[in-house]
Amino acid sequence: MENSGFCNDNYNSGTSDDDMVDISGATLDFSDDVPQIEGDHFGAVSSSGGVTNGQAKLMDLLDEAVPGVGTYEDFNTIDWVREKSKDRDRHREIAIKSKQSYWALLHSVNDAFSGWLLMLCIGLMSGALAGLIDITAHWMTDLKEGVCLDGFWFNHEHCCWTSKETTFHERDKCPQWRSWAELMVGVSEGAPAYIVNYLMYVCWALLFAFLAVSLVRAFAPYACGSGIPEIKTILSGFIIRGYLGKWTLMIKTITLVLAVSSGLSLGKEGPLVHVACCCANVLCHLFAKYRLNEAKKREVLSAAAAVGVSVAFGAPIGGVLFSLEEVSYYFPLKTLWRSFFAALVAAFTLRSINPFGNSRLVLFYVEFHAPWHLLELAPFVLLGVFGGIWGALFIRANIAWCRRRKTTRLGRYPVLEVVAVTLATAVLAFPNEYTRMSGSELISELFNDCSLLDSSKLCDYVNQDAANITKPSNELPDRPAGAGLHSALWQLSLALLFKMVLTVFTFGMKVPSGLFIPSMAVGAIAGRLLGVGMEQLAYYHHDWPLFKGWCSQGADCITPGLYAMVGATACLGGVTRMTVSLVVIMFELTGGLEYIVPLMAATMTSKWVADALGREGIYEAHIRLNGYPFLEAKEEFGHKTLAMDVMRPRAGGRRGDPPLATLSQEGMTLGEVEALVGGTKFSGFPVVVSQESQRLVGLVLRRDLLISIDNSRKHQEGVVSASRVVFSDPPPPQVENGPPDLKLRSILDLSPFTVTDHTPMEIVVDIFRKLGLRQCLVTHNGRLLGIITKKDILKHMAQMANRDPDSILFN
Amino acid sequence: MENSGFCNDNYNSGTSDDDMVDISGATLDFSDDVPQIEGDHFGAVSSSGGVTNGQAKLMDLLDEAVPGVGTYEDFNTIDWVREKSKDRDRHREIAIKSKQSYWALLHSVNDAFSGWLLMLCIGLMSGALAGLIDITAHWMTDLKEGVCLDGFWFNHEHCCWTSKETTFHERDKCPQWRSWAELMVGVSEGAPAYIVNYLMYVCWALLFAFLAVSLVRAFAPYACGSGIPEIKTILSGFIIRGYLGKWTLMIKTITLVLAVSSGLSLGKEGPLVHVACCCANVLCHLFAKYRLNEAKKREVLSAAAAVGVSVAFGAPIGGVLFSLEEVSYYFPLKTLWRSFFAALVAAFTLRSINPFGNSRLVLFYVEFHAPWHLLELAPFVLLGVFGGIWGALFIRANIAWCRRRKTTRLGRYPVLEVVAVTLATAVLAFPNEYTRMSGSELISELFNDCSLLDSSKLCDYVNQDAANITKPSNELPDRPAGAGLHSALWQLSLALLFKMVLTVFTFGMKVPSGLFIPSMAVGAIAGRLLGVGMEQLAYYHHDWPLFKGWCSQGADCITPGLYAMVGATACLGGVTRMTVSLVVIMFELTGGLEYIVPLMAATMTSKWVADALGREGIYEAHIRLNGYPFLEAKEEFGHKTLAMDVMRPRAGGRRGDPPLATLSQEGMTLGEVEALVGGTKFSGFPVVVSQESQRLVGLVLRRDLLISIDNSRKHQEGVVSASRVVFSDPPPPQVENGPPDLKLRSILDLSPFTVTDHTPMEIVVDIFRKLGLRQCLVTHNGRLLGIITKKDILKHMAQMANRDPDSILFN
Amino acid sequence: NKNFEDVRCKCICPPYRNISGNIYNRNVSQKDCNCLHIVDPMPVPGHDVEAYCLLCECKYEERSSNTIKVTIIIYLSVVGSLVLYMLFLLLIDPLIRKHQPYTQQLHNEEDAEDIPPQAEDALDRGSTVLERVEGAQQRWKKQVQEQRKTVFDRHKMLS
Amino acid sequence: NKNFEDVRCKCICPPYRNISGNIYNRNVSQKDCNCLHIVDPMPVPGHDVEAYCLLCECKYEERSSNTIKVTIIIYLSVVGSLVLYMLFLLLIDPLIRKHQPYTQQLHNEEDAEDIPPQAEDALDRGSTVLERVEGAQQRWKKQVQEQRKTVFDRHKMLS
Repeated sequence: MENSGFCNDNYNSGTSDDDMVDISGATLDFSDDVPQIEGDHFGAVSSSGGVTNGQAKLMDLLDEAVPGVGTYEDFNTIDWVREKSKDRDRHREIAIKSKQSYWALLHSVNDAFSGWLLMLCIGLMSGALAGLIDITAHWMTDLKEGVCLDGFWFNHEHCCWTSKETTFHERDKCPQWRSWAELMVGVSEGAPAYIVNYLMYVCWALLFAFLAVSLVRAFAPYACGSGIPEIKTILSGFIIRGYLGKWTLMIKTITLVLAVSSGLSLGKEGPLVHVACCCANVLCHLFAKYRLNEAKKREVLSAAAAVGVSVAFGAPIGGVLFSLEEVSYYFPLKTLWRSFFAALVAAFTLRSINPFGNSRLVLFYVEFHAPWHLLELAPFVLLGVFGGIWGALFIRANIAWCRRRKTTRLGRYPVLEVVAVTLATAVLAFPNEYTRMSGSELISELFNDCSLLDSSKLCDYVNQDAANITKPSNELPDRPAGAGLHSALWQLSLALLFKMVLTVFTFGMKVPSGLFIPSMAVGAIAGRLLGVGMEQLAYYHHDWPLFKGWCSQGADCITPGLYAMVGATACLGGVTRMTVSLVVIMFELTGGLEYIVPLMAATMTSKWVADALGREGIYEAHIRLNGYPFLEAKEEFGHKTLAMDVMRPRAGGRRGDPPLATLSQEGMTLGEVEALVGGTKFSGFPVVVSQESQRLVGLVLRRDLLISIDNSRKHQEGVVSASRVVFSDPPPPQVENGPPDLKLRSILDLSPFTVTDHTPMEIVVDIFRKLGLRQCLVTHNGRLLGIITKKDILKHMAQMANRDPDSILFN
Repeated sequence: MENSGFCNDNYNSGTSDDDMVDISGATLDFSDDVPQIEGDHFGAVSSSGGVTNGQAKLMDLLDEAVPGVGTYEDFNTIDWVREKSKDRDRHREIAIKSKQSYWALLHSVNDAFSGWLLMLCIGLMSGALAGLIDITAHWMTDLKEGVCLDGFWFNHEHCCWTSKETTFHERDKCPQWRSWAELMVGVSEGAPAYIVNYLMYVCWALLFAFLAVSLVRAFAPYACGSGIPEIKTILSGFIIRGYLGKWTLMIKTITLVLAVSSGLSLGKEGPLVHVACCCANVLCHLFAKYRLNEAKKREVLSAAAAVGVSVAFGAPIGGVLFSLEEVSYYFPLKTLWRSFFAALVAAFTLRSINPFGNSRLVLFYVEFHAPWHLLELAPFVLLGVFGGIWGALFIRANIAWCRRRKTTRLGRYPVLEVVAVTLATAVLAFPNEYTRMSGSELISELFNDCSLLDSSKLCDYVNQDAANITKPSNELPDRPAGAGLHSALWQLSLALLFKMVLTVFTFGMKVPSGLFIPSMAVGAIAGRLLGVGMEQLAYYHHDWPLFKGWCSQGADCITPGLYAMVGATACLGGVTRMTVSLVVIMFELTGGLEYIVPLMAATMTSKWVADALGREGIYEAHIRLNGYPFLEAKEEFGHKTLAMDVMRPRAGGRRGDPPLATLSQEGMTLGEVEALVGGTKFSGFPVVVSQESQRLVGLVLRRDLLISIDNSRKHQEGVVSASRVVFSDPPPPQVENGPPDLKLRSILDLSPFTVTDHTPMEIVVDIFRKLGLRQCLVTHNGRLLGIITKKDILKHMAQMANRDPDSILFN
Repeated sequence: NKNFEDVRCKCICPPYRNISGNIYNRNVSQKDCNCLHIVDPMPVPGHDVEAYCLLCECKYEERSSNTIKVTIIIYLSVVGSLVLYMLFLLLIDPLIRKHQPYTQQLHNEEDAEDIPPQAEDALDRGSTVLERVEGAQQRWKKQVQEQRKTVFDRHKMLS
Repeated sequence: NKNFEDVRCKCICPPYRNISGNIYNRNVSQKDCNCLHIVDPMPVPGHDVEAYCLLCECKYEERSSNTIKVTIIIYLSVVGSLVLYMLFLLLIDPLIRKHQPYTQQLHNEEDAEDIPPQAEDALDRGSTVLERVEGAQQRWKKQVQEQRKTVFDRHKMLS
């Protein structure tokens, strides 16, 4: 596999027996029905009974497909049409067989339900892993501050869970929990204690981050980053072997905990999607139906993406819509229903694990139901504008930084980079209470509506009216801010700056890193600041005509927590350009329809503003930065070019393109064919009636052709370079005394997609997107003119958008 | 337009100026930019300035498109690819112009936002209409029983709204409200009063039903039925002019109220979708962008379907998913976001109207949050089985009855049928309290969880433990049933039978009729019966091992209202085969995630059971009964036929098919072309290089060809039958002294879709579905062999499923 | 008056000890909508008030009686005028039309085909507003007839 | 012990008159989780109890300390063994491998191309389980190296 992943001309990749998942072990378990490439120099062969297997398959060489035909290389695009046809053939076969015996009937029922079973397994496994991540991340985050004497495995909250020593103002303080200063220098207050705690905090953070990046580097380099851009690309039909493998799953799970606990400005939501997809891919190996079909596997992966968001936010419906809107490429209705099922199973698994001890799936569940006034839409829209601007700027800055990492010397020191950023983060974060706590806790604190029961600094209002004791606690009137709140506002402003800057440098480092939590934190801080500002404005100026009528004195008219929520939504929307799914996720976090309108207003504004400043969301931008072959379904192709402008060779033979390499259906010798194939790098060759007429018969793929020729040369007697290669049906009569013909009709695709040279490119792009093609032939008046591949289209689109067409790396 | 709607060969339909909407008035308003067919015998011509318009357009006859080219006839299928290309051209033009002047820039901004504006209007209008329907239907339903003396416009509940005479046991009784017996014979109790009330009830029901069917028959026959099958077909690209017109809107709104109030076993949910789509279509006429493009219009209609469900159930997200899952054909992500917006606007409009006076959008909103136990999944699955069986049986019975109505003498007396069914319904319904009330009220009653505050018969339990006063009222333990509950159970069983039988005969009558409410009622009754049974079982046998541990004495372990909800979901799922959308709608009705698992279990079971008994949902079954050209996206095409088996003419010229009618690109005279076109009924003609080579150049549509020829004959000098018809580019030199050539390249579609004859039909079907094609050409080795139209595919599919292929009526 | 009728605070109190269930109904503002204000002749002695009130459920409700009134009246008038128009079309219109041969022809051409539609065009092109309306009406009638045939007679659709 | 530690009823009572806010925490069953049971030395006189209790919020919570313990211990042991394995691969493995020429070749062939993979096949086809595991491990190592080059060195992906 050395150095060959990016060009087309090696079909003997070492891992063709193991689609997308890493190899170790898999060959031992599943080798009996995985398509194997036989023969010695075809790379790795199944280790169990390779020889006898090969002998048996020799018999039906020309009846059954040659093994290896129909598989894909690493870093290539699958052919959706072919995969779906394959699956339908399988279905038909099972349906026919099921009428013959009870056993086959049982098999067909099992086959029909295996999809549901798989979904159940994915849900259970993802839910369990999410629970593990939540529990351990929580514990390790607290480990930076101290340790529990009752049992080192308890985090701060659980350490004081049964304690009777907690007080109203210091709810987490109990003698069982010891800070590092208490343990090491024996005091809990004062400068020495502070310094010891500070040092320990930084040391732990550095240790966690260093461990994370080392593990990623040593065992599964694919485990770094958020994973969503790559999963989008994979779902659109790309193959990245090992990206969703067992090792990636394990290392991503483990290092995600380390990365989150290290206090870096990153979240676990994006990586959870990757983890869920890894689970799905690993579990797919238990079911032949999904293991052997790349299209079916991608249906399952779409559902897994929904599962990931479902466990990340406790929002099954939002997860399904996220998968539909943001991640998936091919999302049939059957998948909708199944992914909903899987998302629910995962959510319930997680809830039964109950990682936060509050029967909720997320830390920042919102429980208030205060009404809002129509006039408040103005600040909400303002938050939307802020979110949009920040989102667009963040994307630009982050992409610029990532490009620098990709192209300059910076990229050579990934471990050093992580350690440096962690050091900066930890050193800056510790002094400020709101940056010291983890992102989810911060968001939870900001979303919280102040009731009388709260004692945090953000709820430090001056209680004037001490007599309103009969009212339920959630109907507190607006009150003036106290000293604690004032200092909290300062700290929050600093935290906002901190988060805004550091997230740019954090996202894209070589540790698992999600973007949702930092974006939401930025938005939530901004929103809370605005909310408190509005509240104080309304309190001190309740006689302004603006507030008159709905915000009289003593009324509870402004909920700062709601502003934080809206701000978080706006920023997340600005960065990811999610719309419906974002609103639905937030709706599920609150569980009431009353806040949908503010959330929607903010999301819409944020998307419009962000789109005006830069077309792409962060995931699309990263896809483009890496040059993945991804045909964006949302973007309209708006140029008036024709198929003849894009096809290769170009009409009229301009630009020094090599001529179109075609095979004749009869009359070429094996030597000629091999010379043609060897002399070019095309991944497919059209077969024509004759070189003069150029009337199209079909298409043969390079990989299939090479494998078949090799196979014949080895197993069919008398095949030499002078043998004729015959694609026609019925084959022409065998020449007497000549070497035997090589009949290759079986590998010929008789129904290649064709368009005429006058077809507008917008229609061609539409066909490629909707049908998931790899290539398309171009004809004029029935004559073959050229070929358009997905890469040609992407290059053309890049050219049209004045970008470098060579940024498209993969095929 | 007489008698010509179903064949292809009249292009001069009278209403081509007004897509899908009825004609009166529209021509007066919008005639300036609607594409008009000029010339005298091309049907209706715009009445405003027809002649000068025609003169002006004469100038650029061959540069611009001939008017009328590119429009569709009634009962035909649109070409999605062409429509979308048209829209992209429009976009490009606006984008180019917007760089030239401020006015054009403003125009382009307006164009971009017109979609959102349109959605806003649709939401407002649909919400308002839904409010009107709710209020009036509620009032007229109560009118059957009596009248309010305070103001005849109050219904029973609002009549007693401010009354202080209501008692705990008879909450709606107040002196202001008089039953007909009180008004007419002066007594409110006893046999005479009962008889008078009975008679008045029946009379009002008959009057309402008669009015409804008369109005439908007189003004808008398209307003009858549920409308969802037709809307599905329209959204898939079919054209039914007038189906979504102004008159249909008005009559459907009005008669829906009458039909619901008459007490027939029908609901308003399905028709509300139709009403919302009518609103959308009517409002589309205000925006040129949508008026002139059938594909764009269908995007808007998809959103409108979501709006309809949103106002029917107060479930915006569920509505969007309903549109996505059940109704829509082409649902891009942009539409997702817009339909969500429209659905929300509609829901908020309706809430601000507050038709039920409880700030909810539906009568049967669920407010309990009792937990359920895992063991209860068994009865829930049982309800799913019941729902599935009932759904499948209902579909069969209803389709059989509708087929009888369609084919036998029964169909000749639609008014009589409605009156007869109403008479039967009213006579049978009155004696039973649970059938006398409207469907929504019944469901609301059944969904209700009995608290101490309830006084209905269904909540007549024996209160043993009088001391538990400190507990909140929703934590009542299971109690033994009282006498009232026993009699209620009997009445409910009879009501179940009544609903099950009568709904079969009601759905499909010539009044607006929805199916959701009756199905839900059936399921809710069955569920409640099971729930009460379970509750009593658990009460009397709480020592069984089954109940031990979770249902000890004094615990509130079984909630009959939840069973009713699950039952309703199951039955609705069995009839419509909805899945995700159904669960989400129910989730939004309850607002908590805790019941999703029971609902999901029931829905899934119900769908599986129903699918095992009969493949199609009620809407698909009605589509097939009527032979609409609808290519189901959910159904997999599983047969192994090839394109050559379906194309016309069949390979080898079997079955007496006429030969393929092709035009040569040069060398045919106008007379020959006219003879060819006149002698066949095909709606398109392939153009080939020459009749010998049969190499494809393009495709010309019959309608375009006829309009262009006619146009040239009238406006181009010297065109006679001997003129050559030329499609090639550049055109051959004009023959000297001969009549001028007729150059028709502009109407030639240079990029027709082609497939090879060996393409499996499953791929062809996929292409048709995903790209929305009308026809596709079949080639073999570059030679044109035949043509496949959508109708051919539908006929082939019918044949494969052993159905009558001639049931496909339309093209 | 509007404010008086359109808000209410309704308290439902279930049976308690020997007191039967009761409903209390008053129109007060939302702020005052609680058991202590609404249940006026408190049926229990002072020390039991809290327990009794815990069981009661008070709901503040608003409605707009004007909306209801206007909606119902609009609806009734539309239905009324439609019924009148229907009767007019059914009974009186045919009598008038007898004297206008070309319209009559249009009206009866249901089963005839290939009639050159000049007559109709003449209607469309009418120069006065009245004639245009007349033309539009005729076209509409034809369309409804077409629909009626499709749905009611031929049963091609919606059956 | 498990039951004792894993349920609690926590009442948070806000400041009331001159009494400061307080937190009460007891492990009782869900049924008894209310203010009257939990707030044990009631800080207010009898007639104020109801009002005070209205302000308090009592929440019944469950956790599974065993789950937490097991999860953390599993996690730590996995991380520990991975770190050890990583150290082994980094420090000790190269020392051992020096004496095995063909593996060494595999290990160092990173930039060489077109090496016939017989050596690897020989590994795969090993007859004993140990050899097979060895072969699988070698393949996995190669794969990780490939990934590392793609991501860390060439920056083709995930940058």
